[in-house]
Amino acid sequence: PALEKQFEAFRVQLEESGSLKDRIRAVAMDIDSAARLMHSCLLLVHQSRPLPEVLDKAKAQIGLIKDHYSRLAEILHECSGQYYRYHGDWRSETQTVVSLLALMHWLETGNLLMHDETGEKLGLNNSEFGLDIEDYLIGVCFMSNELPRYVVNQVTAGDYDCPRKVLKFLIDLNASFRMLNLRNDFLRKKFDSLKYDLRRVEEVYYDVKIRGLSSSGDPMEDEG
Amino acid sequence: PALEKQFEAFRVQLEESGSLKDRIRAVAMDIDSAARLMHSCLLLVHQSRPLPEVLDKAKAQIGLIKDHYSRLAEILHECSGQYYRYHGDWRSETQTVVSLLALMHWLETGNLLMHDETGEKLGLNNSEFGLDIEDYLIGVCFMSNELPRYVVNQVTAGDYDCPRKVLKFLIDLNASFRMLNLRNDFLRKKFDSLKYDLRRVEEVYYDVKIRGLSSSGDPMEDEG
Amino acid sequence: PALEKQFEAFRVQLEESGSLKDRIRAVAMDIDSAARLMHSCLLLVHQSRPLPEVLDKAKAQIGLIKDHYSRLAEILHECSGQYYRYHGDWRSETQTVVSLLALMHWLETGNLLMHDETGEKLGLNNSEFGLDIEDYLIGVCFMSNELPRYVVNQVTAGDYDCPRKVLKFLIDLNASFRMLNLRNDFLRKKFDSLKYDLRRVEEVYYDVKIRGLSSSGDPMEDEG
Amino acid sequence: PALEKQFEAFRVQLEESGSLKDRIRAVAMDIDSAARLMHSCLLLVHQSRPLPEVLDKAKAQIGLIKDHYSRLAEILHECSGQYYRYHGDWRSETQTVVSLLALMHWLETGNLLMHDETGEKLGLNNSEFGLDIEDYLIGVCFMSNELPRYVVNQVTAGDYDCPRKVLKFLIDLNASFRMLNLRNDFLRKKFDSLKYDLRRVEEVYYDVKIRGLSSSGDPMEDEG
Amino acid sequence: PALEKQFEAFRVQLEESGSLKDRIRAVAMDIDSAARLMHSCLLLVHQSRPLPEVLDKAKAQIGLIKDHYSRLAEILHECSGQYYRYHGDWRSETQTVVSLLALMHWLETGNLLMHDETGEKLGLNNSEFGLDIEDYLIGVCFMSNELPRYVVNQVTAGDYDCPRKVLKFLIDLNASFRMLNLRNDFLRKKFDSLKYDLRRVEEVYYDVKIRGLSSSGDPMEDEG
Amino acid sequence: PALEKQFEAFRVQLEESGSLKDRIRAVAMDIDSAARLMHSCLLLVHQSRPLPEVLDKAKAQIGLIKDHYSRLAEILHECSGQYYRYHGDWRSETQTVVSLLALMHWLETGNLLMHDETGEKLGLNNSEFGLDIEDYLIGVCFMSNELPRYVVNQVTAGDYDCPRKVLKFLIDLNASFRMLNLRNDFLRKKFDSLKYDLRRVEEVYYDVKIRGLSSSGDPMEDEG
Amino acid sequence: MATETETSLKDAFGKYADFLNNLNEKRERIVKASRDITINSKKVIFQVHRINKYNKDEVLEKAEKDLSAVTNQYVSRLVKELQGCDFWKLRRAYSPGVQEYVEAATLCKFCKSGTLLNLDEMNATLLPLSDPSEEPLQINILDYLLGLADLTGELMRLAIGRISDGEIEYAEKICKFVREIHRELTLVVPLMDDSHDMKTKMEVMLQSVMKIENACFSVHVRGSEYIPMLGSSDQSYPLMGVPNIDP
Amino acid sequence: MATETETSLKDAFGKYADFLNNLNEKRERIVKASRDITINSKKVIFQVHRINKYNKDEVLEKAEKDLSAVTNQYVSRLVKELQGCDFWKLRRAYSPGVQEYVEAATLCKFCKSGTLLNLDEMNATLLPLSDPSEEPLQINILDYLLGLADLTGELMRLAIGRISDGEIEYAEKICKFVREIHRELTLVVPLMDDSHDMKTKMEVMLQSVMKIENACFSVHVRGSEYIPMLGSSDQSYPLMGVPNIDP
Ligand SMILES: [Mn+2]
Ligand SMILES: [Mn+2]
Repeated sequence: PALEKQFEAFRVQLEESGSLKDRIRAVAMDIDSAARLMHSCLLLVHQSRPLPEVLDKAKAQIGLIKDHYSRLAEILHECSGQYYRYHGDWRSETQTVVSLLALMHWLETGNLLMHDETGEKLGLNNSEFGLDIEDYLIGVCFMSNELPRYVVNQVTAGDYDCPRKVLKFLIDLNASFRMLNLRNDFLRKKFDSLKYDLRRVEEVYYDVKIRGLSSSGDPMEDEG
Repeated sequence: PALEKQFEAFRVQLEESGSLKDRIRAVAMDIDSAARLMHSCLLLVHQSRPLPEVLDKAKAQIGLIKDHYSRLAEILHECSGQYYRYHGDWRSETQTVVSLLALMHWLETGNLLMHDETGEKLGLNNSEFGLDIEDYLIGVCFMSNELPRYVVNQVTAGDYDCPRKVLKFLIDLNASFRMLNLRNDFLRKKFDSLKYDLRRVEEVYYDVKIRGLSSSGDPMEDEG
Repeated sequence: PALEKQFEAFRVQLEESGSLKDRIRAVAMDIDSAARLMHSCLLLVHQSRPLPEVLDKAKAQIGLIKDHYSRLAEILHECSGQYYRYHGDWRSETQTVVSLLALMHWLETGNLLMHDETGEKLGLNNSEFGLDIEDYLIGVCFMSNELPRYVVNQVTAGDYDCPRKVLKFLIDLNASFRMLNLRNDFLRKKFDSLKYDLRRVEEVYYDVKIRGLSSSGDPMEDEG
Repeated sequence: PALEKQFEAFRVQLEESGSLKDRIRAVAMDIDSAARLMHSCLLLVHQSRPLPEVLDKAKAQIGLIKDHYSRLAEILHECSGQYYRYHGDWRSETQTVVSLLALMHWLETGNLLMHDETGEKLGLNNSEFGLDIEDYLIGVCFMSNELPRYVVNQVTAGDYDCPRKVLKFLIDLNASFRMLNLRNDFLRKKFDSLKYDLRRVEEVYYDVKIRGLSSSGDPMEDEG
Repeated sequence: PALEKQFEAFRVQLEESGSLKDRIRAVAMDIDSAARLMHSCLLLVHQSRPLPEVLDKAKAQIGLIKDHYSRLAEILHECSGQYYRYHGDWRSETQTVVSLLALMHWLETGNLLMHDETGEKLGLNNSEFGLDIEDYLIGVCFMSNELPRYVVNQVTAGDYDCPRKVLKFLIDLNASFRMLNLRNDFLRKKFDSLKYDLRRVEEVYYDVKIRGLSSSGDPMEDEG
Repeated sequence: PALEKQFEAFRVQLEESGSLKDRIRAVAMDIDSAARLMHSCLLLVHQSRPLPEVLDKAKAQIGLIKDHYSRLAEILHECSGQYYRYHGDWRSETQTVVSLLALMHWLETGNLLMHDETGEKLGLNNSEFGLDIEDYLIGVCFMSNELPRYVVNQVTAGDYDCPRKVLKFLIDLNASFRMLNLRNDFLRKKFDSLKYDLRRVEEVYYDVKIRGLSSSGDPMEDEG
Repeated sequence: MATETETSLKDAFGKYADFLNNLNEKRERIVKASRDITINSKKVIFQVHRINKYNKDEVLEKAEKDLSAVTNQYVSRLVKELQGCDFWKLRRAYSPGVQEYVEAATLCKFCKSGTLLNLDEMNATLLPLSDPSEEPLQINILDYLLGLADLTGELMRLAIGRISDGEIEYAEKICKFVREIHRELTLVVPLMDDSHDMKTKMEVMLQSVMKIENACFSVHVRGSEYIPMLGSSDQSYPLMGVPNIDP
Repeated sequence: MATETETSLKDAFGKYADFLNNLNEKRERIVKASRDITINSKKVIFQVHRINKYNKDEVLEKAEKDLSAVTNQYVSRLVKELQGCDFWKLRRAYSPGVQEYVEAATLCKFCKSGTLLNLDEMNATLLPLSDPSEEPLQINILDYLLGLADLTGELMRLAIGRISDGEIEYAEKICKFVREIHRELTLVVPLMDDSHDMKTKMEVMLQSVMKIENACFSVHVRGSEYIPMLGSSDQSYPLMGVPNIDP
């Protein structure tokens, strides 16, 4: 009886947390779908389609994704204090979304999308349901992985100034990451990949520069 | 500068959470040591040493372990709402502790140590820093894994009534677990192992019974 | 455009088959739940409850399960010829169901539930939506895995004739399985386990026999 | 020139250490061969051949192995202080040899072959070229892995007192290992295997005891 | 008792060697931190910052690192003859340090930092606690891995004479390594990577030369 | 006894084939050493040393290598029909030798060294102990891998006609390889790398051409 | 009655035994047919790679002839073996062959017309091989997509070869085509039944795409250098390699 | 002269192409033959497992008939394919089939006579399949030993079955035989060319040995309990299961 009562209570609680998990996974899969669509739009950037065309289609997904996150926030509101209990169920999707938003932002502005800006775009900026810093950083690394390919294709399309701009961006980003003492193994690995991206872009910049194709600005200085 | 400021902030936060993690791991290792000692004492039960001798030494560790948990609680108090962020860093130690306490309790009373009783013994019974249900359940399964060996050694030492008692306990426990709809894969696997324990104890009971060694009580009814 | 159109068509088809899969999984989980309930009832057989009590409750699930299979049949009717495309999504549940039905049938009649009888009970007997023979055979092996435990518990409860009956059944079953040529696959492994079940039941039969507890019939002949 | 001179010096040193390694590996392989022969003799113990017959053939190898170790010692004498530089090249062979010697000793005396006794048998007992403690301990665990099989086969051959003796030995050994705080992962794993050996022997002892086949001594007390 | 005494002795020894290992690891981590800082400074060389600026900051760490090594030497002094037992616990850090020192030296002098010079800088030049030759060689290879990137970035920044100088250095280094008959697999692999570095630098030199950007010196002869 | 006798015979046979293997490996290592020396000499070609100087030293090894192969042939003569049993023990060395001979031949004549010519140089041209065709083809690919580096260094040294000659050779070789139907194996991978070598040489040819540095011959026709 | 049960058991298991024997033997025959399809499809692929600037029509004609020989000799055997069968049950036995066949057929089609051979078109060519009274074997969407994923590796090899032959535009056409397939597949992969294989293939595919892109980049930057350096004695766009020299 | 080189290149690579094509096709045919040998050898093994206390001769006779059918129909095809070939070059293509064949043949022989079928004896049966003018295919020692390693798994199954049938002594005979093979193999394994496969097989083999030993142990301790408990109304040694009851 005491035993039975206890396990009856467990049954209820486990079922609750199980169905919560199901609902979270369902939203995470919606985020994943929207992110895939966004990614597939953004891939057109490698074919040197005009930026507005590329970005407009991708941007159309942002609103949707934000809605998904607000649904997620509601679900997690039910179990306050347990954000990190279920975090693993949507974190990889969030990392992907961060990487896509950061890429779009860079394409538009040439700057890094900041942590709070990202949170704002996704409605992840209040204290209860925020954007985990490691997820943000991993997303930024994912974004940098796309850049060497972008640079190569832009040069092929005749944009010789692109390597310099990307190089400047990656040097700054790399220096910033160096400030961190990374313990998270996954993040550390991703940062290693960022270093390779930098190296690859340096090589492309070299190829362009040595052939006198690049305007001769210094990547470390903003032309003004 | 904006970039630098952001990463400087990240640096601080990552270092904080890193050192928190270190402190948690240090406590977890203390818990582990105490649990090992406790386990060492309890193992004498398999050599049929008198219960009081076995239990008294083991009990001496409980207070120590409780102290460790209160240190853990203090650390986690610093970062409220992040219990589950660091949960993975001490959960396996907690499961071991649960299993040892439950074994001691069963040896003394023949009953299952309840979730709230366990929490109380460890000071894990307030809402902010409690004993996770799954950890408790896994601990109970670990405890059951010790019983077939116990039964075999007791019979060898001439205690022919032991199998009936253990069998009754495992039948009840098994029925209780059956009420749960387990989604957690690890827990499910552990429950499978509990079924094997039950089966082994049934066989020992059979061995004793068919040889007329057992007093003829029915394991499903308490002899009064 | 042609390319895009084709992939668009693929996406539609794959999404359809994905949702089909989801529906199939949902039914399979219903079957699983019902089978778990049935199993829970049948487990009482190990505690020597009277057969009618055990079986009546279990039988109540058969109708439900049959309904689930007819829903499954309808779903698969939509995509005729693709039975085996989705087979993996419900086959392990079907194997469990077969094992439970076969156990019930054996408890009632002492005979093996045949493939076509099983199909009939589940509404799996038409050519379009039938019971896969390998699933049936695996189910039968699973059923045999339950018998050593049953025999041990029956003897403990004082039913000394049980080992002889089970032994006869397993000897016949073993001889039948030996007619098959198997590959090195799951079924062969299960058949190996059947041989160990047979061995264990023989041991119990022997234990009972040497103590003069068994009525002295020959397991190879039904007493009339 | 400076560069060349330096690398010329390196070439000489690397070649020296390379040829040293080759010579060490050659001796290690000789040890391995002798150990294999010894092992294959000792395997006859499972067929319950008379001990003297089993042991005499095996013992014949000890002298040979000792000679190999003295050759090893000579080689390592050439590069004093570098024992541990090359230790990895013969340690697994040494562990095997320890396990075989310990098994032979136990078969003869029922006691554990001590670390210094082992060193003496192998000529590994001086301070410069000794027997590494971890190698000794791992060897002891390997030896224990052979015992469950031995016990089973001895009982089959009618020696019902064997399980009790082995059990006593393993209980003592297990208690001794518990005193150590093992950090070496490999050794820890091997100690886990020793625990399984103990458990298996307990089961065999149980099988014998419950059938009244064992003389009723207590494994924890030496019959006097 | 003999058993107990032996294992008690083991316990003490294992604990001693365990705590030694911990102390060594702690120093190794300090070396690692200092090396990271040094590396961070040196990386600015790729952005063509003035050499003195780059080197001065980096040099500041050398003293610190030397102190760490003297602490290490003290620890290892306690267990003479066991240098290679614990060598694995600090060797990868040492290789990194060698690579950084060698890079700094090359930037300043255009020459390879010799083995004894490196040992001197680190206080690793006495017979008891020296710099392992293989660690030195691996460190040199690591250093060469940095050079292709350096050359590319220097050319981009307009220093067209750099490839010739680096090429000369790598040709000599490569020829020196060729003298060795490498058996150590890791070192062999690293030497392969050195060959790739050489090849890449040849290509950059080619790029510069064919465009008439290089002063026409022969890489194999020192212009003087 | 029959069993023992058979296994005794096996042991003898396997020991024989083991020692055969050892002798083969010893010869293979001699071949490897000679090939390394040859390679070392040939590498000077990248530093634009005069051909006769480069080739004469390299050629000196051919006789030695041929002798090694005749020793190999003798060893394999002892176990006729088992060429391919031990083939794996010297094939990679043979591939290297083929690549070096082919490179020397090309440097001298501008033509591909044919399979039978290679066999002849090595004494591998009789039916019992021949040169495996796949080894030959792989060796040819290895040789082509050296050519881009050669071309780059030759141009750097002012030999502007080299790219045209190498290009012609690789175009023919590529066309020839395309006649083969390969499996997805090592050879196919190597052939893929040949295509990249061709591409790289084309680029250099182009670089030279657009600068008017090349005599304007068509790479597809030998100027005569 | 005892013997009755026994014989009924025996009868039943006799039937099961026959069933399993037949199934295994059929599976075995299908595996063999699949291996034949694989080896011969690979030959078609190698034939296509023999293309150069001047022999295109001739080489492709032979490739197509070889391909239809594969269809008529080996695929038809598979079709016959699977007549009216559940194609999904034995899919693992023939899937490798079919994938290689898809790879060969789509490669031929692309070289001929620059377009993707559709699954429907492929399946249409299989119809005549079947007995009209039975349900015809059709290549399923999964095997088709898996074959397509491998196709991109062959297209990468083709592109490298085309650049060597100076056919830059051809290489660029391949680049576009492969990029398009990669982009479309990224949306399709997560929907596939068992997407594990496909995920690793996607990574290889991205590598292939980037290899082509890098080759195009390389041609481009070299080509861009041409005009400023030399003026233009030669009016044509400076393609690489042999092309600007008549044979 | 240019064209001369070209044609000589073409001729040479034409020869290489033919060589590789022939080799691949032969390899393919051998793989198929090997698969046939495997599937049919497995059938022989299952036939042997149909043995019981009463049908021994009949079952083994059929097994041997089946085995010689495998030899004459399938192994002979392999032999023909490999006539005068270097048996080692294509070993990987036929090794699985030969191993399974060794497993089947040695199993039959053990059941018939309780002894190990020697490699020489096996190879003698292959001789008549060869054209006497060519070098005959002989099973190599490695494939034989690998097949033997698998044999112990089947013997373990056989032993469990024999105990169920009350044939304890038969089981003990198997136990001794398997132990002996295991012990001999421990000395042979380190000498084998590529002993990696064999090492994992050795672990499985030790498991099999111990399964048989445990079964024998179990029979023994139960049997030992018999006499003290009941006296002896039945004089025979109390074997397990059915045996002490006449059919
Ligand atoms: Mn392919
Ligand atoms: Mn087998």
